[in-house]
Amino acid sequence: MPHRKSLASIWRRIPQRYRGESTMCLNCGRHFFPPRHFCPYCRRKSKIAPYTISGRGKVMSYTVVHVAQEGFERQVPYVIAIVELEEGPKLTAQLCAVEPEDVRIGMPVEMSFRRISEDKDDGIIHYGYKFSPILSPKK
Amino acid sequence: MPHRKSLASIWRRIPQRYRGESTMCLNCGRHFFPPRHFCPYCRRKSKIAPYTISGRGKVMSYTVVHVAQEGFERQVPYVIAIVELEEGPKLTAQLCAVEPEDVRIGMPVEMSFRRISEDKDDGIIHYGYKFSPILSPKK
Amino acid sequence: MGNVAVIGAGMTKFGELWDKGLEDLIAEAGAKAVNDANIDGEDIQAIYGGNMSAGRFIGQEHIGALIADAIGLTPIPSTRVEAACASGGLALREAYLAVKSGTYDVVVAGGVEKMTDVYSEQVTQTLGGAGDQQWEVFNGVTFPSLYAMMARRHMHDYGTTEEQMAAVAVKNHSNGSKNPYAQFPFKVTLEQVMSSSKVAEPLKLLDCSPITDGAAVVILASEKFARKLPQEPIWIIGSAHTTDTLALHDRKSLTSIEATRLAGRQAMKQAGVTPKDIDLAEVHDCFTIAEIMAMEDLGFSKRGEGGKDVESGKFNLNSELSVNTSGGLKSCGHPVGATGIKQAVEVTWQLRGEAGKRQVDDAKVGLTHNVGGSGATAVVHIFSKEVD
Amino acid sequence: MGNVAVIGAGMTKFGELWDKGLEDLIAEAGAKAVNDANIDGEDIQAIYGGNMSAGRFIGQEHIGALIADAIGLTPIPSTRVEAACASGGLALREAYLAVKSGTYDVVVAGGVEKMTDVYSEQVTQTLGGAGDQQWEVFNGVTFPSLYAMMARRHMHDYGTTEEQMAAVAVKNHSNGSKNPYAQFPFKVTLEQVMSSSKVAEPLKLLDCSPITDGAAVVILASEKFARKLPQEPIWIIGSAHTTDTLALHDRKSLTSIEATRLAGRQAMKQAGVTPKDIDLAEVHDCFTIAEIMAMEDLGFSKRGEGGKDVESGKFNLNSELSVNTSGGLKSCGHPVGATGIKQAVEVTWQLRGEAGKRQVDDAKVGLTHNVGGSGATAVVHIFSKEVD
Ligand SMILES: [Zn+2]
Ligand SMILES: [Zn+2]
Repeated sequence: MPHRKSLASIWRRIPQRYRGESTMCLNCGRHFFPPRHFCPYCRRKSKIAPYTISGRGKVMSYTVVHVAQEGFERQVPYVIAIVELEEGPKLTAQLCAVEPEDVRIGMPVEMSFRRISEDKDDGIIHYGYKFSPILSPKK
Repeated sequence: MPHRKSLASIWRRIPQRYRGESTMCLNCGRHFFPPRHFCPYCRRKSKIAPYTISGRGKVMSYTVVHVAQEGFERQVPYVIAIVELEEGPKLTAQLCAVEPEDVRIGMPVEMSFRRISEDKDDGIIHYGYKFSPILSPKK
Repeated sequence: MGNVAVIGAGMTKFGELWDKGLEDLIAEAGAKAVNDANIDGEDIQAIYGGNMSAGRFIGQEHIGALIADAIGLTPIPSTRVEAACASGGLALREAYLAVKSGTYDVVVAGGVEKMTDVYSEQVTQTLGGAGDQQWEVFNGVTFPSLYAMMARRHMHDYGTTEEQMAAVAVKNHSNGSKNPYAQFPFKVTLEQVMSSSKVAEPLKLLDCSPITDGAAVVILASEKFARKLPQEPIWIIGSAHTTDTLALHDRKSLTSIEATRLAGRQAMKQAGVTPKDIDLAEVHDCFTIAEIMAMEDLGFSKRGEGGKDVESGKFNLNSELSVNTSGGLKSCGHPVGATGIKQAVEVTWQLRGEAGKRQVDDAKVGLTHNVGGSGATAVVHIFSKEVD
Repeated sequence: MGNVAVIGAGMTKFGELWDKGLEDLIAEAGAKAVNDANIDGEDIQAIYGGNMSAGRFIGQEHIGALIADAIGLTPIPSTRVEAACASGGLALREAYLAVKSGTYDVVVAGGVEKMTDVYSEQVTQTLGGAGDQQWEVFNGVTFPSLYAMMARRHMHDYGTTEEQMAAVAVKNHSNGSKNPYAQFPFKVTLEQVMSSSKVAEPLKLLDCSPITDGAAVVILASEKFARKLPQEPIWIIGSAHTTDTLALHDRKSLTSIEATRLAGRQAMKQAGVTPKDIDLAEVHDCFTIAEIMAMEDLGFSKRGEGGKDVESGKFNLNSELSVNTSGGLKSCGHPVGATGIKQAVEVTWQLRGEAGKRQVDDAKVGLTHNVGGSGATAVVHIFSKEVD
């Protein structure tokens, strides 16, 4: 990595990356991930409440990455996807436990907590969320 | 170093750093180090010619550095000075072969070719100019 | 507010310029533009310089002062602006506003990027800074992977094909082969693009713009000043700058860049033109899919038909609309902070009739379109030979 | 061109804010300023954001879009400007010009820097990017060493003493001890400064400004818009931005910052004031010697007498001129891109009479002075309670 990160920058996002902690606006019902502390639609009228995302969603688009950035070289080829959560927010993450050729737009997926990457210089391991296919969707 | 430098960026400045190659404006007589390819005072009327600086000058100001940047940690305390060359251009470099407490503003110095610093990551050694006192000035 | 003219233009050759540093590049482009404008240094009142990431590429910030120093124009105000890959377009926009509003009469708009002083994996890392570091890049996103996801969704929704994307590269290399300033001035075939190595599926190496060093400068002036010069001015008749969320996933659509749509609409409204009035367009083809989306977002193609249109030859040189006559980012090269200014240089040359073998016949109105990141910034300008 | 008002101001506490990222900082300062201005988000037409080096501090570029996104103001134009440590002042200047010229009615000027996500040796390296990477930093120059050489020459030419420099730190910490937003809100003694560890002789640790996270925002508006709001506006009556060579050694003088001299003169001329008319000044004390030179370059002290004047108490709170009532960069902290805006926030609060225990009595006219690097950029603004 071109800049070595202090532990603070990692620790700061633990509630979101490890536990999916988020917020919602009680005025308009919008959910925010990462959390916002005010609603840009409601501003002064915002009533922000904490919310933990369900972690279930579906794939909006995806790609198979062959040329990785530093820290991800050993993982290629890997799948990156944009996932729309049930609650509305969208996010970008790796898909795991699935073969690249089996990924489809619209595929239902769920969040899990994984190792993301490893810094070259000082060996810090970064953790966060990835998504994997929901094998037997609840009926 | 936060960014590893390619050899090109080092090689590009060899004529200046190793040999003091410079330019002057034949229209107004100004010398430029590092070299300029046009004279900002004469512009269209510039007549730029190559010039190799003599390397002799005097100390305009100096400091003793105790907190170094990466690559220079082993050298502290070291002296940095601004030197005005005989030809007019001024430049900034380390002073060597002198005790910090013996440096004076106005002191005559001359340029020499030295090791400047060492990159941590890949061990590239950077060379360039430093200045040392002229012990017996020519009469 | 008065009219704004381009009175001078200049650029370096684009490429891996090992023997030139950032200050050499901008000094060369600046001197060319000042000479081209037939003015003196003393006429210039301010500088706006676009640069994305000299801090990471060469360890240097304070780029406004560096440019003023390199061109020998201190002590005038010199402002570096940054909007990732749209930094050059943004410098043009700020310089335009400064003249348009009457603040200054003559302003330099420059762009420069020195990318090849670091290794290519560091370039990849640095370009990631155009996206969202915490919520995209942290999770393994590379810059191509963002456009790859737009491409995949475009294919899914509209039936766009990899061959249609490849057709963008073929066209732009064909144009670039006629541009002596281009980094890769040679043609490529559809087969070469299709069989190039995978970067982020469906994007392949020849779908992607290269790593480039380069600088470009245009000089803008008020109508009063421009009319005093011997050369014919080129006029900026429309200008717009818009933003969107930093992260692609937060946008309304994955198949359209909303910032482009808005900026294009605003600039055309100001200029009083419609897409049909435009003779040539330099658009932001950082990836081939980006040009296809740009055609749709700017109104040159119907929604979903950008791929078909490029494949049909509609955007070839001297067909319905000449797109990326310079070779685009793809063949001419993409020194990120310089690209938006290079687009303006190309359009200026085209409207003056100075574009040599790639000249668009009877070119009267041109458009430039510069995008930052995956679409969080868009800057659109419209140029004309005539002005009211 | 019309008058320009400050209608809102807000800032975060300055310090090592481990629990806040760059976007959290600017969102917090932005929300405070918007609320303070009694306006809605929809009133805002453009953003100018100052940031020196997020690329190197947090791996993030595209800061204009990031700010628009964080404050929830997309799709309006948002422009990041950079001029090293003067990035904030430059954002204020560009926002001022945008309103002054009639381009926009309401514009956000923000500044932000997140410096503590990397280790301190990397901060040192990154701040070197404000100087000349190839001809200063390559040879072992650190940022303090440049000001140290100015100090040494000032001592040589004018007899300035280390105690006089230390007096700047003592004064600014005394002011900062009354500022709840300050990073180091406590007093220091002359002995503490004099005996602190050597950084670059003659500068010691307590001659230097600290490493800081923080953000500050002011909202500017046209007179027409400002007059509709319930609060009294504060007026910007002078603004100037100048450049000089990137490298210190290329300047005319080592004991004066020519860019400050020019910018001060231009801003005062525009405002129709002289140094005697100014009640308080927030000046760029990145190092104690910098404040001494600023006093001379801005005309508050005679050439060479800045050190004596500060020692005599002339610049203490509520003496002849109150200098750095916020605590300055020294005690309030120096998140580089935010500093120039923080200065404007402090002057706004002072002129409104909202500065609490550090209030300057009957403050009518205030000045801000922001320097980039060792003096390659200077930005000066003059604020007033009254306007013609
Ligand atoms: Zn809401
Ligand atoms: Zn000359």
